[in-house]
Amino acid sequence: MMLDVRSLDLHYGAAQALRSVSMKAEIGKVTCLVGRNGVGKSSLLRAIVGLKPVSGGSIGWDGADVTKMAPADRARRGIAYVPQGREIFPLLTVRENLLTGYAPLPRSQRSIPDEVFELFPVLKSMLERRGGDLSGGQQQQLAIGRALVTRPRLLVLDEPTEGIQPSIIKDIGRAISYLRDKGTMAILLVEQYFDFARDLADDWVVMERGEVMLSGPRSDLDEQEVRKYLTV
Amino acid sequence: QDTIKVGILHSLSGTMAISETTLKDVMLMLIDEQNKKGGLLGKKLEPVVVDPASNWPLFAEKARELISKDKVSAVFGCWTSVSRKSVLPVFEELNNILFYPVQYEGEESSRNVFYTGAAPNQQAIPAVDYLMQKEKVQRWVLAGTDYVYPRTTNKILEAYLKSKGVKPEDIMINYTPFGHSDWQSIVADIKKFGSGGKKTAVVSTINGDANVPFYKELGNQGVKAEDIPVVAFSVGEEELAGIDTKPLLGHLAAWNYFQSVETPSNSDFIKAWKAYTKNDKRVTNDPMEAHYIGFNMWVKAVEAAGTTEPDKVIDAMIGVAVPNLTGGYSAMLPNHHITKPVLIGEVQENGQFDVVSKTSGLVPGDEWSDYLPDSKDLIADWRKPMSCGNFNVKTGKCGGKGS
Amino acid sequence: MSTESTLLYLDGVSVSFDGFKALNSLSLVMMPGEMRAIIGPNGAGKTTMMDVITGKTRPDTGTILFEGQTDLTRLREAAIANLGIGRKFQRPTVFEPHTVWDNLDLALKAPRRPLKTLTYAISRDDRARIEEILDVTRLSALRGRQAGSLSHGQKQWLEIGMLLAQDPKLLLVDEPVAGMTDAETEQTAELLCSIAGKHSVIVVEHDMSFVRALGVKVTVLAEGSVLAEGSLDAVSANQQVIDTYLGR
Amino acid sequence: MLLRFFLMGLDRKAGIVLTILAFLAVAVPVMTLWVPADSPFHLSVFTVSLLGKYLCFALLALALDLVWGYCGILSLGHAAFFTLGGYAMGMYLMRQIGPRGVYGNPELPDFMVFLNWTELPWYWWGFDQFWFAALMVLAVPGALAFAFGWFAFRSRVTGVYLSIITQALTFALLLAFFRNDMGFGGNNGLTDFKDILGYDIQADTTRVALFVATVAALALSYMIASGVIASKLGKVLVALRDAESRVRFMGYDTESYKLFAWTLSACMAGVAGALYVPQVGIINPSEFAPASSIEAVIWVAVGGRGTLAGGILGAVLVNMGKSYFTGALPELWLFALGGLFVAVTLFLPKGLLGLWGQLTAKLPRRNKTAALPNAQTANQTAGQKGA
Amino acid sequence: MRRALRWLMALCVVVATSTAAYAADLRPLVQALGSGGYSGTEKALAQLSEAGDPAAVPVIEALQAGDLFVRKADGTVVIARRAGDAYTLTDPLTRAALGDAPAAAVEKIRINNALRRAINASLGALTLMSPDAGVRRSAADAVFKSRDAQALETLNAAIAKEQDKSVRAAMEQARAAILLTSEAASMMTDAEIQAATDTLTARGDRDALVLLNMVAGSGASDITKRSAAAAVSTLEQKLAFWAALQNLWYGLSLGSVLLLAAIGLAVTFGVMGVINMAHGEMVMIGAYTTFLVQELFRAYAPGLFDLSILVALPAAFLVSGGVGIVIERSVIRWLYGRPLETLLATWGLSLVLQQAVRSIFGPTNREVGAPSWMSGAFELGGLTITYGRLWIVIFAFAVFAALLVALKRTWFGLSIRAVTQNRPMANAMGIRTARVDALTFGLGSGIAGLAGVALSQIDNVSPNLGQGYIIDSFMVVVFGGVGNLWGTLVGALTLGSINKFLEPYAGAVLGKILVLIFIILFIQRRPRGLFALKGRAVEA
Ligand SMILES: Nc1ncnc2c1ncn2[C@@H]1O[C@H](COP(=O)(O)OP(=O)(O)OP(=O)(O)O)[C@@H](O)[C@H]1O
Ligand SMILES: Nc1ncnc2c1ncn2[C@@H]1O[C@H](COP(=O)(O)OP(=O)(O)OP(=O)(O)O)[C@@H](O)[C@H]1O
Ligand SMILES: CC(C)C[C@H](N)C(=O)O
Ligand SMILES: [Mg+2]
Ligand SMILES: [Mg+2]
Repeated sequence: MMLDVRSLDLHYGAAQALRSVSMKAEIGKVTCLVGRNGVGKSSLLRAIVGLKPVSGGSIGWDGADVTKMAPADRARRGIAYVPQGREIFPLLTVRENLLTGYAPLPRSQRSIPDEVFELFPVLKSMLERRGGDLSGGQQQQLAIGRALVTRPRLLVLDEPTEGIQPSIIKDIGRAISYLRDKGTMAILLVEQYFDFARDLADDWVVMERGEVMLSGPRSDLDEQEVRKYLTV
Repeated sequence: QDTIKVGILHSLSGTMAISETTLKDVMLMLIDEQNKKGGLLGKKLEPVVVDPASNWPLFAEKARELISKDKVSAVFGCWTSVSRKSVLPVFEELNNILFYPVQYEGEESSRNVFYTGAAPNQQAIPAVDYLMQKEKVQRWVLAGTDYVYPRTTNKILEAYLKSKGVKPEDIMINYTPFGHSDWQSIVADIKKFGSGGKKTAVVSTINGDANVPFYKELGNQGVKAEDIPVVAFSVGEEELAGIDTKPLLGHLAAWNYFQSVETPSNSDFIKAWKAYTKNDKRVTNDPMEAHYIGFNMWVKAVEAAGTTEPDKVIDAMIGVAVPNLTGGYSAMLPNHHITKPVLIGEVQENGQFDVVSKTSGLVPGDEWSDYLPDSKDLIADWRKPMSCGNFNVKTGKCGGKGS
Repeated sequence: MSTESTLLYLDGVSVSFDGFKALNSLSLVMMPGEMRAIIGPNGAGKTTMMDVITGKTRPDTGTILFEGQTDLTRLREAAIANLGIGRKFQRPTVFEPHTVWDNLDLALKAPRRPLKTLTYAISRDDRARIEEILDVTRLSALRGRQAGSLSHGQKQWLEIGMLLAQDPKLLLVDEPVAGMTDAETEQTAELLCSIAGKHSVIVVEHDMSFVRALGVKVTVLAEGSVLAEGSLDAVSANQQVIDTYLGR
Repeated sequence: MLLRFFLMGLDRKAGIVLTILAFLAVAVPVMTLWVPADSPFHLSVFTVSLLGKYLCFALLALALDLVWGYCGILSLGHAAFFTLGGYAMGMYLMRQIGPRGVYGNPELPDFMVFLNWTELPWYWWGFDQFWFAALMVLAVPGALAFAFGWFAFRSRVTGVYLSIITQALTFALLLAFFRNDMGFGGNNGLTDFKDILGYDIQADTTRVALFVATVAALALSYMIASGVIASKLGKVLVALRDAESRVRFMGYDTESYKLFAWTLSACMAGVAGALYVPQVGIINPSEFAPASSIEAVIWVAVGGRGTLAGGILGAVLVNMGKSYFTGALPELWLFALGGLFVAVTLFLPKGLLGLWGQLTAKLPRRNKTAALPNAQTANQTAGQKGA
Repeated sequence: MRRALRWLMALCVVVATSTAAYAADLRPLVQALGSGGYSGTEKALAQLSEAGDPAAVPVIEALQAGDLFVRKADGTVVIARRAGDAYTLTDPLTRAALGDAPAAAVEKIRINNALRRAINASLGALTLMSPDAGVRRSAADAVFKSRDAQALETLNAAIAKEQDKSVRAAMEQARAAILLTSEAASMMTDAEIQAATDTLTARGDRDALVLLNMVAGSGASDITKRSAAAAVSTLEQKLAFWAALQNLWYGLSLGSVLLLAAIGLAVTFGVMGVINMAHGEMVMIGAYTTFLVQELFRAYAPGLFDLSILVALPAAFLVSGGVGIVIERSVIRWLYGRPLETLLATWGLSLVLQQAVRSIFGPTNREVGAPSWMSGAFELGGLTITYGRLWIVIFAFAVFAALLVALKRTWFGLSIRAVTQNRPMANAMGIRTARVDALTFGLGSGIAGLAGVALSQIDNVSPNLGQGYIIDSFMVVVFGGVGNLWGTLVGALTLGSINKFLEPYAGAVLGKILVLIFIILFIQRRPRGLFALKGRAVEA
């Protein structure tokens, strides 16, 4: 059971953003995807959740080929996405934003897991405020919370710590390891904040100019090697 | 050239399509019938249909197209006055013939236009006379759509009523926008005005789409014809076809033709029309008759002139008389208007009108109203040598009041 | 301290949204040439403070003076900007249909009135200035690219570049390094330090290493007012700051 | 300076447009007046008037594209400016009739006479002078646009709200001009014109001259518009189209920018209306109808929004189609036209000119951006939120 | 002179009572109805009612209903009822069957408005004694209207006998009306006049006011005049109050019409952001569906016609909604994120739909009938409320409430809002956006169809129907604030009321212009409509 991306190509118009990208993410592990600005990390994530059609290659998840599947159907197969730029529903209240996470769930499972409010107590106090009115960091917390409501088995996080206060970053870190340790989900994390990523990563994927330069478990990779791809 | 082309210039789309499409159909039918009779001057008639789409400048463009591109010999068309005004310069410039089949406000006479619809004196004034004499009406509501035809007609009527001794406070004038659909307060006002103790009637120059909601509201608020009769100048069989007429029993309309008139020629016409449209429910109305008359006049004039050349036909038109559908002969007058009987009808439950009054003779169309100060001295006479549309009898000159 | 010599003077500024106090009698003073870092929990009111200064949000109460005399609460956004207050938004906002170059060209300090821009022709100096900024922000290769097609981080850089081009007296920089790599973070810190002195800068950031690299006075906001002020080390030792912000 | 301004806007597209217009300005008079009527190259006066009308619409579309395509103001009331310009011209033409009206009143137009007006209302004063009327053609739409825009932009009315109040504006004018009391001929409008500047309005030469004037006006407007677009002001306009508040935070007073473009556009529309009236021979309130404004928007969309030339192309093609189909398929033409609109949106999202752009984008370009590495026109991601 | 009159009146009464004795001899009078054209009929009718014999009532009723004919063969007046191609004849007085006659053998006795009035008056006088209270009541009303002095005696007799309070009041009012207007007024004592005045004041409507005004201006004594004048002024005040309320009602009912027209647009445009120019055509389709449903009822179940509207509602919802879904799936769905292009495409669609309806149903108006429970009016205090409008108000509010619940309280509503706010993200959350989009557009269109059912009751059912409402609908939605249902509600009601408030002062045309100017100015004050959403959420 895992995410299996094979030689993915992706274009914006004539410009190629991904070139034959292959990578894996396993249940019970945090896979960390890093690279400089504009190397195609977000593009890869968008391709995985289905928001951007690919021009070549395949995406396998849970033993099935999801390359052509609509995002909603992927969500129903347990893929949840925390996008860069938060993308919360601005006019829905915080509660309603969380409720949208019910979409892929059968009726019986429709409840908000406790861990959401444990992790982000501020959300609880602002349930009736409109999502768009929240501060940047609060929105980021909401975006993560919303993804957790779907009880994902693949959690795709695009720079989740962006704009979040240090104490909560630590909480998020703890939460991610907790979720990993539950052993029910694969976590794919894009992160610029290297220290944060380093603490969590089980596997690394390093990208440059739309290509995967390095990948492998933490034990196999030298940290300096990875850092090399992040300096200017 | 082995056919004679006849232009048909009626809106088939847009707001006026609702009224004008029928006229296109009736023209096609008349041409068809004429062709069955062997055509004209030994040639077949060929209709050329265009759609000016209720867009007035497009009327002018299409008129030009019909005349200069399609080379038609005459055009039957227009409904609203503004469309006629729009094409008028084109017809004068290119010297062709237009037959205009709808009642209008008058104040116009062009050498190139033949007005087969009613002038105000062939509709409005007789209607008011009827109400005054038969219904003993003393108070008047003049309700109209806010534009030229109602305004002019009402101006004429106001002058006429005052000349008959009606006091200004017994006249209420009300204008509404095109397509007005909420008549609640106006109908209530009419009721109020009518409860003043004097017999009241409404003279309606409300036009187009606004009529149906108006009548529906009259029905709902229970304005009965026995109490406050409404006489309309633009509501005919076609318009009534869209309304449940039971509550409107007895309201009036003034026209020169009603479908219910029982004459042999009319029942033939109705039969032909129903057969032509393959629809037993289609009704006939006054502008259709106007086209019927106009077309027959044109045919006769062309036969007399022996050519379709406009100048000759225009000259030959004057004095031509053809039977109308209400049992008389209508004749083309020198002012390019025709003689018509004026009928007043009451709305029946079946959506038809019951004729309750008919002028004893035919009324000649008066292009320049006698009730407007600047036009009462004008006459039109297109016979040579006068050949003038606005001859001033006071100054004895052609060209209005000046020069 | 007289208000005259201050560059920015906020006193007792409060803003509330449907009863929720986003700023609660906030007071803050900036001297010309000063750089200040502002930190504080999510929702503390940092962005709102910038909104208030730039005229996006009108305060309910309080005074905001620029250069000791101009009352900012009465001015419209454009007028405030023309006084010399530039801003980088938390969410990068650039002119997507324009090229990177045009974005900078538009930001460049130059007359802002319509008739002036109608007849404007770019000068050699301006050209050089844009080149320089492209260099600094490492966008030279992307100058012809439509800004809309940049990645998130690239947009951040472009927006910083636009701020530089604008050459304001006071720069309000909201989370400049979000989404940047650590190396870039360092660079940004250097960049900001280099322009401080000539300019005044207010930086909002959650990245402590970045704040440390700036090495300036830090103001901690919490619940709409100042919680602590001082050097980074001093405020990080403050128990309240640790509890509400830094965490353990 | 003026020259530089015009030159600034001269790119390849402008070259093509201006060449075509110049060709029309020369060829059409020759083909109508001098080529014998039986030659296949002869153009009838009817066609000339028709073309003239299309070009008036093209000018309106150009004006609209300036505000819609470049500042994002979707005006659903541009026909108001067009019509006002038309009325100003119509009033001049009306006064030129003089005593030749049906009532022979040298002062009053006919419609005033039969409604018993006794003197010319003040707002008709001066319209017997061409220069005054010409001034009003610019001033009336311009002033209305300025006043309207001044309030609306200052109050930050944007998007659909702005669109709808422009529609309310034109609708209110429609109703007002319908009223006979307004003194503009009510529903029938102004018509039966005789001559313009002393020349018979129906004469072939006058018609051709009017056509040439229209071409000239269009060419001049095109040059002004593309000059504006190419200037830095134009860039500010485009920038504020999508991110107005950002532009404001940069110190640009966006209101005056919008006001400038808006008023300029209204004046262009007024000129278009003024040229339209003598060529079609009538001006009446139905031109104010909201549908006419929407139609103008549609020409721009069909041709390609934000391209200037697209508006011109769209206006000419759609109206040619309308002229043709209303004659050829009188009962079905709405299906054809409606279907065309749907098809254009579905298959040519950037309009007809966008199609051209799409084709040429594939080829290497030779203008200034081509020198830069990485230059490419980016397509928005299909899923991304649009403007 | 006066004395002579009184004498004459007395004589009349005598004659009236004495003729009753010769009731059996109505035949010649009935026979006379059939000759002499309108005036002949009128004369005969006058004599018939003068005879005062209730036996004439069925004859007169037949005349009113258009059932009275003349048999051409012998000139006999008969009642004829259509039976297939022929008529079944009966004797109007004896009710004896007279066999059948072909249509050509009989000729209808035609009536005009003058005759109709006379018929009402005489039926009123003749039925005052009817055993049915309802009939007596309308008889009293008819007499009140006709103020026929001849009825006075019967009226007196009827009042004396009358048990039913309200009927008696009506009769007394009728009597007062006759007394005050007839010549007799001058012979009445002040007390009598006062009593009559009081009766009328109690009636308290405009008719009473007119009568009282007559008294106040008449030659009666000063006291009566003064008391009448006082009554007039209290009545006028009362009426002014009711008139204001009435105006409010008009505003409300116009507002409801606007609300109905706009509410579907509040979904397709307000919520989904599609500039839906074909909205009006969805309304039109709803109206034509009503027409079709009614045609079916007319053809197959004319007896159940009153239910046709109830069947038309779901039908119109489904038809318009279905068309909406087809449009969404085939066109709109390609245009999300390009709202301006939806304008172009939907405009094209609206042209196509209009022309399609024109080709199928013809360009002319179609008749949509009102069920009996939607026609006519009733009085509520001094208000006249038409049933049609009342139902439309109720219906508009019901639709509004239902939609509000659907959008705010259901999962479907939440998905709609999520999808329209951020389509890709909603999709990534697992919401099937395509389905939601189609259903939402279908919902908006379906509601427009419902509006069409209601509008078919008050407006033209023609291909242009939709065009008439599209602009108003956009105004309402925008005025209220795009995306806010409450805004649409309040916006519609406000615009309706303002319109109706202005109409009496400015006239309908200027009123409408002023409303438009008001909208323009209002938007300056509130650039995002009445119920503007505020805060970052909107700007983001
Ligand atoms: N909508 C778009 N249109 C065109 N090009 C795009 C678009 N989005 C991204 N790109 C380009 O694709 C490349 C990869 O972008 P992507 O957003 O995947 O980068 P990233 O690795 O996530 O960067 P960052 O760390 O800055 O978020 C970049 O060069 C970017 O300019
Ligand atoms: N329009 C609004 N309506 C309601 N609450 C609002 C509104 N705007 C801001 N807020 C609230 O005001 C508070 C301050 O927001 P602000 O954006 O200033 O925080 P911040 O300090 O910038 O936080 P962050 O570090 O997360 O960006 C937040 O709690 C936010 O939810
Ligand atoms: C009364 C209408 C049916 C026609 C009239 N001639 C008009 O001006 O529109
Ligand atoms: Mg990214
Ligand atoms: Mg912030």
